[in-house]
Amino acid sequence: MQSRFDSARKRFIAFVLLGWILLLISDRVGELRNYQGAFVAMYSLAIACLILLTGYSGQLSLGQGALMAVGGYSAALTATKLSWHPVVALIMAVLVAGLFGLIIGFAVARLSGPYLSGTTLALAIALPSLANTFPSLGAEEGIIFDVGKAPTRFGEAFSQYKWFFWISALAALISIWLIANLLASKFGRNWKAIRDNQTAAALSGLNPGRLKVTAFAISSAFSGLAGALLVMLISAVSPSAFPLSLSFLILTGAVVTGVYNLRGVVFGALVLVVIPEIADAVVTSLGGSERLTSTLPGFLVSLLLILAVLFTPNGPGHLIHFRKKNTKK
Amino acid sequence: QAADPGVTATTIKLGISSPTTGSAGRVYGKLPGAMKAYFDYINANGGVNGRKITLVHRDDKYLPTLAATQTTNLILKDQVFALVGALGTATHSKAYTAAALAAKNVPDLFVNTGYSGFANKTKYPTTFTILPSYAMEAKVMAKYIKDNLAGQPFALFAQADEFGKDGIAGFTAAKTPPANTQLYPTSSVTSDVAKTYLTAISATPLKLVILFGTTDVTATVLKAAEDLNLVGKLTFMAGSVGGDANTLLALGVKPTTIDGLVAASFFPDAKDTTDAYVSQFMEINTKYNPGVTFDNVVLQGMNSAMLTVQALRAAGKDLTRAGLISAIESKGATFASAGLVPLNFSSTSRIGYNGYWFGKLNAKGELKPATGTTPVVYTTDSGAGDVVKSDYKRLPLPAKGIPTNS
Amino acid sequence: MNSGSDLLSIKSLSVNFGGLKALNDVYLDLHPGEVVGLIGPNGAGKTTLFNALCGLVDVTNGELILNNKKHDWPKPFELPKLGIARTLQGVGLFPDLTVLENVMIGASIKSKTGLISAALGFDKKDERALKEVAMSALERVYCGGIADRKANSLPYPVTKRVAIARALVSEPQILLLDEPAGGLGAPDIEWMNLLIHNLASQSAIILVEHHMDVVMNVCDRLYVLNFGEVIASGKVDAVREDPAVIAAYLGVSH
Amino acid sequence: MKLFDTFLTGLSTGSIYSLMSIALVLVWRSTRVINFAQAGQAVLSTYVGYEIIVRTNSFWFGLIAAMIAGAAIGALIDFFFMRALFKRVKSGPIVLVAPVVATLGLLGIIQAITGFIWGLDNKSITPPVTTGGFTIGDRTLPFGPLNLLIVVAVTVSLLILAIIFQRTNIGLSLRASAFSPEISKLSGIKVDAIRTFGWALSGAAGGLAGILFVSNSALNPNAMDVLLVFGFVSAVIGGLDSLIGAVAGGFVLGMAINFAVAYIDTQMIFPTTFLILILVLLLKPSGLFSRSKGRRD
Amino acid sequence: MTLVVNDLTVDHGSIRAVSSVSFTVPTGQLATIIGANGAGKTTLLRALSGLIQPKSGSATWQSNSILNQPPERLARAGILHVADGKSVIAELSVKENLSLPTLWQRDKKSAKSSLDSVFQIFPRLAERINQNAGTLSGGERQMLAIGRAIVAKPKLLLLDEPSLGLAPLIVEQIFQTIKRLQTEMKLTVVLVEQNAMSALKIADEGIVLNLGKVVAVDSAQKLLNDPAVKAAYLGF
Ligand SMILES: Nc1ncnc2c1ncn2[C@@H]1O[C@H](COP(=O)(O)OP(=O)(O)OP(=O)(O)O)[C@@H](O)[C@H]1O
Ligand SMILES: Nc1ncnc2c1ncn2[C@@H]1O[C@H](COP(=O)(O)OP(=O)(O)OP(=O)(O)O)[C@@H](O)[C@H]1O
Ligand SMILES: [Mg+2]
Ligand SMILES: [Mg+2]
Repeated sequence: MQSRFDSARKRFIAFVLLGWILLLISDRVGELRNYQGAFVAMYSLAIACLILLTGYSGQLSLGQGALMAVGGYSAALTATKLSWHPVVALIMAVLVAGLFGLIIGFAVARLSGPYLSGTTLALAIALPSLANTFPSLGAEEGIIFDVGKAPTRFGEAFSQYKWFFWISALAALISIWLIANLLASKFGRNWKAIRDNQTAAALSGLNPGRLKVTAFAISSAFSGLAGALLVMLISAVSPSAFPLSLSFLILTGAVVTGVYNLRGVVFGALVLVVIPEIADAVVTSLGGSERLTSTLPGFLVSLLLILAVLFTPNGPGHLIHFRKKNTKK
Repeated sequence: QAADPGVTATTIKLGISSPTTGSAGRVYGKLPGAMKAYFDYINANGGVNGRKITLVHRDDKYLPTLAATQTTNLILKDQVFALVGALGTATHSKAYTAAALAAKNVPDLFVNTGYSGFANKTKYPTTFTILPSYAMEAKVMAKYIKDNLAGQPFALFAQADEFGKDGIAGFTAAKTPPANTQLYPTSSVTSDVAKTYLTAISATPLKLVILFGTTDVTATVLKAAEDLNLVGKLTFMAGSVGGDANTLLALGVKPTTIDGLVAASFFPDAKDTTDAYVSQFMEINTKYNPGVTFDNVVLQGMNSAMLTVQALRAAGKDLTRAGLISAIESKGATFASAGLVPLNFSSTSRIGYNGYWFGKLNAKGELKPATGTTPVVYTTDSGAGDVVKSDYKRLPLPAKGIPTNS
Repeated sequence: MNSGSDLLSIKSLSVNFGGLKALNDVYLDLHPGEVVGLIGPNGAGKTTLFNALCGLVDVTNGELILNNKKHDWPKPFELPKLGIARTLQGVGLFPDLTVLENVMIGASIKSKTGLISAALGFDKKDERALKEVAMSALERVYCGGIADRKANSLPYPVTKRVAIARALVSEPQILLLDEPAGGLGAPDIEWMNLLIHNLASQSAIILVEHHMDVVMNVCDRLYVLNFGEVIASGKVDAVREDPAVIAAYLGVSH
Repeated sequence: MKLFDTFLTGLSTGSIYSLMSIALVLVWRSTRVINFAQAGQAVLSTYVGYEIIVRTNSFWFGLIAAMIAGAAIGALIDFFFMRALFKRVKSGPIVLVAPVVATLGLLGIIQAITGFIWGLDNKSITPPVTTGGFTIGDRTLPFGPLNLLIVVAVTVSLLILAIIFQRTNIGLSLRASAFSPEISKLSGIKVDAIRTFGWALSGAAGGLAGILFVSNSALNPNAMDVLLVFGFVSAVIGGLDSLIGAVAGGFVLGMAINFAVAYIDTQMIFPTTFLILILVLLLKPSGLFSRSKGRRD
Repeated sequence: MTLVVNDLTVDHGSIRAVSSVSFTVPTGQLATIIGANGAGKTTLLRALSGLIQPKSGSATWQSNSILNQPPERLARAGILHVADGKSVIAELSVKENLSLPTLWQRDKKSAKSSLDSVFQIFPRLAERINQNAGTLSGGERQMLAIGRAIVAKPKLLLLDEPSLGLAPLIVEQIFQTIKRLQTEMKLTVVLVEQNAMSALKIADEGIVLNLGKVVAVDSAQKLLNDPAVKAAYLGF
């Protein structure tokens, strides 16, 4: 606990180290693992955003997919229609989604609990479908978002997937580092305060409305980046890339992580990527009828989800956290 | 040079990413099963050049993200030799780039989409689509309306995506834009929405309604028409994707309602047991795909599988990805297929079928030629080209449905 | 009365809830260095008066004068800036935060760190300063030793003290205490007595309390509310003899 | 004419939304959970009803079977699952999230099971009355006996629930158990049983919604997914805690959507849903029929 | 025919809150449990009303074991616990809160009459009858919580700090009411109080807890006059 106040530096070193380790790993694994790793990084970021919004500021959003869509479209439009550099496109994703979150945040900051969830859910179904209404948004084939090939100095053998992984992991690392700093700063503390007792927090000089909007905007900005990364990984943006199930998926990841802290986000994201693989493998090894093979993966994923909620409702991340505290005592 | 992945002396591994669950799974879920059944049939009869075909299927639930990851899995993990029968515009357009099919020169055979964008060879250098484009369909429809329905103005009720937009482009190219266009988002058409739409149309002088969407929407609209007593008052025309009689009847549309419904198709009627291809496929289906009823989707799957077998044969014993692609380019137009319209593969054309015939459904759900006794086939392109009547005669069914081409 | 040196003055305050007149034409003055007791039966409107002053209820009518200047009824989060701090009747600590963090929340107006510097981790200096004032506030309520305990693990009397620390960390001119001795045992009440005495050296205090020994001990003046109206006010000794107050509130035994 | 027609379609859309909304509100009132599994429960109950209709050839037997099945499924879910969940998840922000995720997981499981048993293809149920519209002169209205039946079903459900809640103490017990299980237990209320009853009641309402909805469309494992979203939005519009609110919310949303479709564009369905919701909530942040909030100190 | 608690031990995780506590309250008697904050009073009551499972020991009421029973069953058997800290349901109205214990009772008439007697004791509640309990003042909420217990017509009443947050006059009144309930209704009462003086004045018997252990059990009168107890635990 004493270390709290030099923890910022520690965190920085930890993130740099993690980055190095990832770099080394990415060299040693195949294309598929790199591609999956890129997804893990992207999901980690998206989950971190939801943890900030729900775990800290207490606003349960069922519409993270919509925020990601805003980022995805911004990035693709910037890169393809304006032909700006992909890095600029990613930054645009953050800015536009942040602005969008700010506006939505103003509208919904007064709402609580299921009213907020309902509104974000409606947003999640309404927003992507709007894209079909405007021809310039590319309808279902969508707008290409191509970050290009890796610079030639990395060598001929440098695969597209490794490049994806590098971009995705770097963006996620930086963003999650920023988010982690925020959560460890007075902002994290203030968000928890308004979440737990809005009146007491207000009497202490915190403006709950403003803090909620801030949380919404930040969560939205980085969700936008996650959306842009997603769009990069699937090469183009279109409404159906942001179905309601995406929002629920992120929520699931957050629960598996434990909504209280960021510690387990990579684990949560890993679960999102790995579980379907496992389910797939189980189905393949079982064989069975067409009906079984088509329904079993869904069944297994849901079952695991339920077991996770039942047996580690606060996420394995929380368990680790908890154990540490206890042993310190 | 190392051999391409997925081929050994005795096996060929193919892959398909398509929906088998979710709402799209309901419509297209039978596709991979039908293809597998046909491949099993071929394998039981010696395979292709001594190689047995396995088909790895991955469910993408019709979601772009999943399609991208599943297709990548097919390439990187399952190490398939080629893709065959992928389904969907939004999904496959992403999957194609994400799985780096172009860079790896992975043949992308017989994609089930009518979106003309896939014909762009620079963007999708290894792709061959199978369905005629939606634009072609619209153009042929326009021609049919001109010839048989006195060129009357019509309303278009179309899916608000590439599907519908390609259609509008086709009608516009044919210089007969719809008098009234209504686009709708997928999954939103309930009976009340359909009623609102039809009520609005019935207040206009328009008498002809073209439905450019999936069969469940066609069913919803037709049932709404029944409820509003508009069945006789309006004439409905359905596109090839949305006119499957079995599905319409299963969804509770009255036989009397579909009796006379004009539908476009490029296949023989899946109920027509007198058709050599259909009856052969039915036989295979009974044996290798037990418990699955034969319908248009099964027909389509088997047909694609049969084309695949011919493509593999045409590529020769030394099977390579490049060889497979050039084999289709050079010989694809001569493959035997169940389609009643010609195949159009060439070094410049990536769209398989390029025409339609028009039929009318009867109360039993059989599609009979709209005029005369034999289907009248029109062909065209996706652009500004003319719609021409074709006297194409398809090749006879190879003996027992087992191709022997080379 | 020398109204020229008023820290706070409330004039003809009325608060209605639907048809219910919770406060009716209430007045109250607070001078620097003073401890004013606000007493009255349950439901008399004491907490509502605090709420009005803190912007937690809508004021129907009334005037607020702070440091001899007319002032709008503030929003809750503006209070620390006006030099007002308050404890809640129901303690209201943030259960998930440590004791220190709870108090740091109370000091948050002292922190100037912006979003961006916080995200980049450049908030160390600010946080250290915040921590220091929070620690010294905790020391003042003799809770320095439990700074790292989670608030939801504290015994009840300690939560009361931490709540006070959270209020006084912003160095308010005016401290509003809502039943600080409520639920405490005799030794702790004794203790709270002392604490309030100490606090009075730095802030003027308005105290709502039902423990008469505390009230009589620490207050300079009293206001007595009944049914939303001031029925008596003045020096402690005068008020406790007032028959109306005895009848409405104190009962014969006091 | 168009105005009237649109009103009628709005009425019929609204009544279906209302039924789903009622089902969601019942669980919310008894356990403070937004039950996303309701879409699965309703579908599963409807399949049971479908089997009975196929066997007995009677729609009404099927309807009753669906409601009974719905009640049983709801009760089982609460008994075997939600109780355990609430034992483990007690405080903190996870309380917001865990039930949502848990019921989503349940939804997945139920849909997989129905898909496995009945397959993915569409089944249809022949309604007991014609779906055709009433005819005035030579005009057929977009509203017919089946729509009327659904409106009547909503009204009757509302009445029955109102009677249950007013005449018996169940309504109050449900609310008390939901708000504070501990105090309710200390007052002698059998909280666990009451909650299970709430789930059962909701399940029955869901079964009713399912079978009526499917009579007008088709039955498959995903049949109610979209309806769930609209039902939830309706409940939020209405204020979540009130049955009248659930019904009112359903009709508000149904009307809004149909007027948008008729007067603006078919593509406005989802945007309208969002807009109407945010409009209502900006005016009343906790729905149309919410009671006033408690004090803030 | 009494409340007999024998060797009762209750833990909160690793914290032992109640440690080998034994005492007996004869039927119709009023016993008060006093002790400093954190002595384990609340924990003891919660174990008796079934809200928490004790670690070991026994407790019987009228010769039936009451430990590890669901609280609602105990409530229906007449063991009523008014928890500490204004135990009311904020989202329900005053009237609804008061009717909670009548929901399962068959005898609607007597429920009505007990409601009236509550309003007689706390006229303020009658004025607030349709108001949400959450909007009540702190003291009003406490009245409501006690009122609910009265409506339940219990045989054994477990009261946790009923005087908390009440004005002096009302405190007097509440203690009088408790005494009256005990004598008139032949009620057995266990009264947990910080306000030891007032509690001992009306109690028949006093039990002093410290750090989870019973440190003194005696007649209330004796405890009031025992200087050692006074100095050590009561602080007056
Ligand atoms: N939000 C509200 N809505 C309706 N009535 C309210 C509200 N807030 C307070 N009241 C009523 O106003 C009156 C005054 O309440 P207040 O909380 O100010 O009393 P108090 O003097 O603090 O009492 P106590 O000593 O019991 O805490 C009470 O009768 C209460 O029921
Ligand atoms: N839920 C809990 N978890 C952990 N420890 C607890 C819990 N509840 C009480 N305790 C601890 O158990 C001990 C006894 O607490 P209890 O609340 O029973 O005391 P009390 O005598 O009622 O105190 P008070 O007079 O403050 O109400 C205390 O040390 C307290 O910190
Ligand atoms: Mg008060
Ligand atoms: Mg206690």
